[in-house]
Amino acid sequence: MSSLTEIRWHGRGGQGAKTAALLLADVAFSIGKYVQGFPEYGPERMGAPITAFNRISDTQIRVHSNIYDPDFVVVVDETLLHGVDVTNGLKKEGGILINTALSKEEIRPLLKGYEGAVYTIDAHDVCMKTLGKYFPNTPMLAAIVKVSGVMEPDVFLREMEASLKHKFAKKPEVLQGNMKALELALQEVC
Amino acid sequence: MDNTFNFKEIQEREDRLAPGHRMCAGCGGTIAARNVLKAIHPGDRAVIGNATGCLEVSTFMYPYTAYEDSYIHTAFENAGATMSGVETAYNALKKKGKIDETYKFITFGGDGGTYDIGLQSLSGAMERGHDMVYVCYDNGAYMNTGIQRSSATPMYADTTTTPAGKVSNGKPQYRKDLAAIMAAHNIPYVAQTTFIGNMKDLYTKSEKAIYTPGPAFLNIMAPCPRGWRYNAPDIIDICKAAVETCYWPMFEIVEGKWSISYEPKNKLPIEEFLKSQGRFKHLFKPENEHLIAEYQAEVDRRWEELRARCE
Amino acid sequence: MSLKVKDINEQTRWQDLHMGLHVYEPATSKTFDTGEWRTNTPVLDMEKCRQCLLCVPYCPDSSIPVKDGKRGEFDLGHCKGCGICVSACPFGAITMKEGK
Amino acid sequence: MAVKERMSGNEAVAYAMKQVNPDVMPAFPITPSTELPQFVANYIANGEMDTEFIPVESEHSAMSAAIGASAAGARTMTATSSAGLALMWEVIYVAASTRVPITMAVVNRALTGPLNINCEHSDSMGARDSGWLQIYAENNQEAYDNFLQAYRIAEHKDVMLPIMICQDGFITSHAVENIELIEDEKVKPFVGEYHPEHFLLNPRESMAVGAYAVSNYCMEAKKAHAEAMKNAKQVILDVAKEFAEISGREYGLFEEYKLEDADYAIVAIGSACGTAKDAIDKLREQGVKAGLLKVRVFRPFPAEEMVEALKNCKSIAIMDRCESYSSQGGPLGAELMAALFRGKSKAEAVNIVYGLSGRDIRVEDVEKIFADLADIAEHGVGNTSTGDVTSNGAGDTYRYLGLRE
Repeated sequence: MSSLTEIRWHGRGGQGAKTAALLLADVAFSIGKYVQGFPEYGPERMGAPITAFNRISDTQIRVHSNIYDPDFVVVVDETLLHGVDVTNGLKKEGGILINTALSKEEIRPLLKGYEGAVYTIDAHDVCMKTLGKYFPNTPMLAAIVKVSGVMEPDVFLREMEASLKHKFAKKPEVLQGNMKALELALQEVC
Repeated sequence: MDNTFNFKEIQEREDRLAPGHRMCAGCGGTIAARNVLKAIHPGDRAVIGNATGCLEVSTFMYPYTAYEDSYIHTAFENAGATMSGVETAYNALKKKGKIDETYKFITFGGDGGTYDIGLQSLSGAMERGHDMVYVCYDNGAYMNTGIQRSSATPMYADTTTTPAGKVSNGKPQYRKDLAAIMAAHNIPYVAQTTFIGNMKDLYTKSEKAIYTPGPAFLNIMAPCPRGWRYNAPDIIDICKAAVETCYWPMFEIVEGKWSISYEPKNKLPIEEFLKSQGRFKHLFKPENEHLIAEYQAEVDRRWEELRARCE
Repeated sequence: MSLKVKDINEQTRWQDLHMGLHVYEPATSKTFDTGEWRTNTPVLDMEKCRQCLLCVPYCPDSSIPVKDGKRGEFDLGHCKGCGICVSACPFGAITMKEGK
Repeated sequence: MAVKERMSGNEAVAYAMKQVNPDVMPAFPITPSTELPQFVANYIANGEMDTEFIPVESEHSAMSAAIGASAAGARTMTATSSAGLALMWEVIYVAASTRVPITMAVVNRALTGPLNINCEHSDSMGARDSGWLQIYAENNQEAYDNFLQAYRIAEHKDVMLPIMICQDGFITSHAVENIELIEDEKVKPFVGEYHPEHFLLNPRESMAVGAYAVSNYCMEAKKAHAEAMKNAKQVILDVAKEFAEISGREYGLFEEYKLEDADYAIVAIGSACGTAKDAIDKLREQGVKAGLLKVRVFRPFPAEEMVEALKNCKSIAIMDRCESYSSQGGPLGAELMAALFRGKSKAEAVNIVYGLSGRDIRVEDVEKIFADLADIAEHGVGNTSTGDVTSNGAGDTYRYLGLRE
């Protein structure tokens, strides 16, 4: 694989897919990568399908188009599989990561014959066990880091802890919950 | 605030609106601007703003400014916004210690630039609470462009866009009550006045407006001999008639409290105001008697409404 | 750019006009003769004038100078001859004569 | 040491605004520039800058208040996009002719209609003849750098003109990318304090602004304005040179990318230039002599310099992210074509309208344009066979990119 990794996120307005893309850019930046994180903009409101993008590279990124042939796709809400062509252009050397409680075998028929790797994680389950609330972007972020290999999981955890420590300086319990969610997601994604 | 009214001392103050401007002979707008500016205490500094209109094109025709103070005009509909920028710059520069002097901010607009096209900009400036005075010299039509109706034009006035004709009696609508709209902004000072007697009312209201912290609005009836079609020297009688008929009530609203500044002892019939102006000539045809009766009813209604507000 | 307004006229080169047509002097209109517009001229009868100064605030052209509590002669360099001062005077001290 | 950061184009410009800390900012929100007044308001709320923010009730009032503040002697900024800039239309002319050095961050967005919030240059291009300086950015870094240079250019005594610092709506304004920020200790002395020669609040002189002027003065005033615009060219270069000393980043009136020996050149503005560079690198590997001229300064328009830079090209595609409805192409096309004619250029040139209302432009699209350019160079514009990329048909100098037909 070249030094450039392109990731496309599919989510619904309000679920945090855009935030997750920006967080991924953040954490990749923190280990010295060149990054891009941007959503596709429109007038969509809560619940509407939205797309966000990441480019992560060892060299400067100049291209400013959307991503049409991503290395990886992240689906934050499995209900999107019915209405959105999430595997469009997805490289078969790459893979798709889906937030679902279903097994890979159950999911694959919904992927329009996509031949590449399929990864799943039950983000709801991870969230409930660790945060007590459903914030799918947290486990999805950890899962895509592992799946895409853009950075080592332990480096990722270290950087996230540093960043969350700063963000939740006054709420150590939130920091703890988030870190647990990230750790569990790294284990659970398969 | 200096509440004494020393007429002679005030007349002796240097004019802040200098002669040599190109306003029409007998212009009421100029009388308004000149007397408002006299209320700035000697020694205080000011920046004068202006909406595009007669006053602007006549008082600052390059390279001749009629203003002793600094002056700014940018466009027709934005005098409120422009001055809010100046006032904010003053606060910024003062905060940074770049100026020590005290400035007052006064902006003039005709009724076109104030009641109509500039209303949004004025409303914004008042609502934001800039420490400035907005003065409308209300001559009741777009005089600069040739006497087109405005929302300040009196009912039945013959203007170039509401001509009195075979089947028309001039402007169908009554005037917009801008002072009430400004009062609804809950600004500390709103007043309405015109040229009466020794101008004490205009002076004291201007002084209050200028020296009350926060936004203030003055509405000054400023007759236009050309648009209203009267002989220039009749301006004094016309202003008097406007007030005595209660067509143009003199009142002020201080911190939300309404009060009438002058109550006529014997309220005169509206004809007294209408009759000397060519723009109302058609109302005096025998068949139009009912129009004057309607006019009287509307003036009465509004006057009673004002009195009720002042109780 | 150091031209004064008195040195600016409609023949001035573009290089010598003020940037943005600003003016950096106060009340330069005083140098402009609006008295030339006048077709009728106010005449003050000092005998009748009681120095009440009521005419002063009504003058649209700031053409009635006041000094030491007393009004002076009309500033005919600027008076446009509107005649409002005639109406303002309670003592009949001002009359209009035809012409300048 | 420069500060390595990652931020969106809007965050970057807001950060520059914080570092410059102008005296006054009147602004009204409009997508996609809304974040700028929001960021500034937040900086102020947290005591990180002490600009006086005026939350005006419209863009017309934003520009009106900006003129008032700037004329009064305050360093002034605002921000807008699209319809907001259109609503300012009347007063942007007033700002320029009043010679007040306001800086306006423009986040480019399509003008209606149909109503659309995405990137297009129709807003600022529509204002191209208003007498403002205009500088465009490819990415967040340039938007930031340009904003830091803006006041030095606008307030220069030979210029004294307002300036638009433009970037592509959403494409750069909302994309998080790497950036190098300059330390406050370097920015402050570089930008310096604003000491206007004349201003309304000068207690030592009265100043009148906004004259009515008769014809015998107006034309002379406009000539002086036009001359100031000419002067700006050298000032922009001088300021860029000084900026390079604190940043290490060099800027000219435009950027030449692999242009020196290029047979085929694209001339473009904004974020598409980054995409074009990737395409050019790919083509160069294949031996195609492709190059780019990225317009940075559109006002003043560096006509002679651009013609000189393009003098060895066989064919040129002038790219407009804006339709002029002139039936001849877009504004960059019109002006550069005229310049090429005046410069007696022998190159074949076409004007391609692309990316309207946020329509994406990809590396592949740029590669196809270069394929067309090779064809055009060989056969002449009127005799080319390829018409698949650019509509209106091969042979037309005025084409659309990526249009469905």
